[in-house]
Amino acid sequence: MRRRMMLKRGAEVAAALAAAGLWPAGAHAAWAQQAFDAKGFAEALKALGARTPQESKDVTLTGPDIAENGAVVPVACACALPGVKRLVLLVDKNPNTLAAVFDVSDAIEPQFATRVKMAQTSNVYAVALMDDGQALFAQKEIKVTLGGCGG
Amino acid sequence: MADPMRIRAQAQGDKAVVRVLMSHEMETGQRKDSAGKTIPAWFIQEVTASLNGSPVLTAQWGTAVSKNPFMQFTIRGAKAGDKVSVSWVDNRGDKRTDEATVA
Amino acid sequence: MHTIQLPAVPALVVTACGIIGCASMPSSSELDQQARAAIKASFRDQGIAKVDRLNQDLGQRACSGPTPPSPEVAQRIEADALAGIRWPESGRYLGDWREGEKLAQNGRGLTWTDTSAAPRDNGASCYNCHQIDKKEISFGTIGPSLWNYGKLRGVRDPGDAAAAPILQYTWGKLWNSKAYAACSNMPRFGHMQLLDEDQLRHLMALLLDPKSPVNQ
Amino acid sequence: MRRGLLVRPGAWAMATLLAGAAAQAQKNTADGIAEYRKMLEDGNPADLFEAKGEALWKQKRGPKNASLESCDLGKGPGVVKGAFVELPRYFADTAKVQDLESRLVSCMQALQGFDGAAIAGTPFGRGEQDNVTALATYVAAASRGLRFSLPQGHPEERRLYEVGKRVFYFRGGPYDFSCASCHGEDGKRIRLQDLPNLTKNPGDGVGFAAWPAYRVSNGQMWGMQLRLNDCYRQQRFPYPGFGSEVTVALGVYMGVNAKGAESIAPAIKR
Repeated sequence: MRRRMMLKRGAEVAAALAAAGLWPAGAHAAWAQQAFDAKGFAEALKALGARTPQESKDVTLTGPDIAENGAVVPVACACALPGVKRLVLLVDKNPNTLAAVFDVSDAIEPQFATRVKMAQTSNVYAVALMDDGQALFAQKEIKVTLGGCGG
Repeated sequence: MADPMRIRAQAQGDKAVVRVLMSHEMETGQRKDSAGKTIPAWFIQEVTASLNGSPVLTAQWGTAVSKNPFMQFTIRGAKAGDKVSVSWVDNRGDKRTDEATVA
Repeated sequence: MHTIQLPAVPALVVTACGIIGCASMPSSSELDQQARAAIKASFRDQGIAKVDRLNQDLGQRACSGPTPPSPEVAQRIEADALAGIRWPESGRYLGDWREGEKLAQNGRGLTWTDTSAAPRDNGASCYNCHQIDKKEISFGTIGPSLWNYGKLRGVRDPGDAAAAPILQYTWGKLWNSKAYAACSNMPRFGHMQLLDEDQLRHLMALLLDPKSPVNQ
Repeated sequence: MRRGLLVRPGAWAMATLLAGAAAQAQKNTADGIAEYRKMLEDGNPADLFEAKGEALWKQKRGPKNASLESCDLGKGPGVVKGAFVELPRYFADTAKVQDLESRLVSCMQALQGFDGAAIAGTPFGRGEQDNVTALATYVAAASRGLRFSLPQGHPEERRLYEVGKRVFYFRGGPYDFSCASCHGEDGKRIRLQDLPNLTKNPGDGVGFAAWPAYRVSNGQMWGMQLRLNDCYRQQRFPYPGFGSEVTVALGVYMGVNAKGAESIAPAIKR
């Protein structure tokens, strides 16, 4: 099924694959410039070659409700379904929405945690890009407050 | 050459939970210095990890990952004594690789 | 001269002193003098923050201790402060509450990393210590909440005579908070030229204008 | 929440009702912040600076090409564990009460031949100042969990406590602030930043016993000297010299007040 899907969309898919660094793990993956430059959730996912995403409770996004400071916001993404190809973290209102892309292989659990910067209160997304081309996501609003006296 | 990473790899059953702290400025390219000049973007773009030499993880990061980045992942089929190595490459081509033993 | 309360020196010190016959501790007033000397020797100019900022006036000096000054000293501080208040020209007390909200949010100004000391470049830092508009969840609690400040005081039309006492009190409190409480923690925005009259009018509007979100 | 408001009695009930509602919204925000801080505790970037500090402690450096392993932090040459929770204290060789950072600079000068005054004059975060912060992080980490117990046996130590107390309450500058304006009462906050009351025991296991700490807001490691420096900047005071008597006296005052508090340094802060 994967081969047919790729052939069907021709150049666009090839470009997405190249941009999305879908070469075998280990080889120096080309950095997904187009995706990381994209503005907004939909545009970033399209640049990653994903179809229109559907919200799914099989994808979990962990993060605080409120962050005392936008410079370091702990977030974690996971998806227990079989056939996860990549897990992606996006911060909707950041100047560049795409934050991180983690490739999943059978040598590793499909769950990753890191810390991201948030320019302001925003929706944060965890997206599971599946082998069959589907894009499943979870989202959560994280409030960013001004902490100290700002002096 | 950046300071060494701090890698803690903890065996849990047949898996190993790996926590990594990397020393990096992660400049977004949006910030200005006190003289008002834009500080150029300088951030880790690619992170890879391997277990006893065979690759297990590839990740690509944008400018939104926090300074002195933290990352946690779990490797399957790892046990105490195995070697976990983590490498990063930034947009200037600087590289760093560090290794830790699964405890 | 304010009295320095004998410090609650932990018991350990007293016994240690007893055992080794410690050198006598300098007197309280000697320690005051030593502390001032230490302060004078420890600071230097940096940017707009010069060492003349260490010179204390009567109020600053009298309130520099854990115990409040004597009632007489406190009254004198309040009287001096009240006398020094400059009331707004032609009685114009209120400006634009939107500008007031911006000032209340802005915590910058007068630090050694600020380049200009002019009032127009200063924020009022109100949210650091006060709750003002309830929509802002990041507020301080050093000062009382100012939510519904005008509404609670029945100010429906700032222009009519009934509201005059409240307007005068609030302007006075902003101009020199020590006029009503000798050792108030609140900066003296007018007296120390932290804000100019227009900025003060904007803060007054934020607190007292019936149309301000604070009074909804 | 005491309401020293000049409110006409009639409106009192309304104000208290509103305070209740505000307090309720406030509780969820405070819980939210606590949850946020909890999530950051595991994997504190301060560990990077602790490792750097340990390397610097052992490495032969400076004109004399020597390490700091024989530096006496108050518990004997080379003894690191437990030193942090007993500083500032009096040192016979310099005949002064010193805090951790000023003591490290003394050792760097005596043992390694660095110019101590030049280090003290270097802006924070640059050159050897950066190394002093990393060294302080390493030394502090070795006392994590131990309880503060500053010695007060020497007259200079007791004198510095008294001087520190007066400095703590000294009001000045365009805002008339003193340290006590913000750190003099329980349960106060600037914006969402809780303010520890540093005037009484247990002083505070979160304030004095937390620095050096990693500040997430700017991704920097801060020692107590930089913490005090930036406090004075926001107090609109002039610039306190690195290791100056005022900063060490404040360290004695806060440290003695924190007696018995468990050290959580190096911590993670906003």
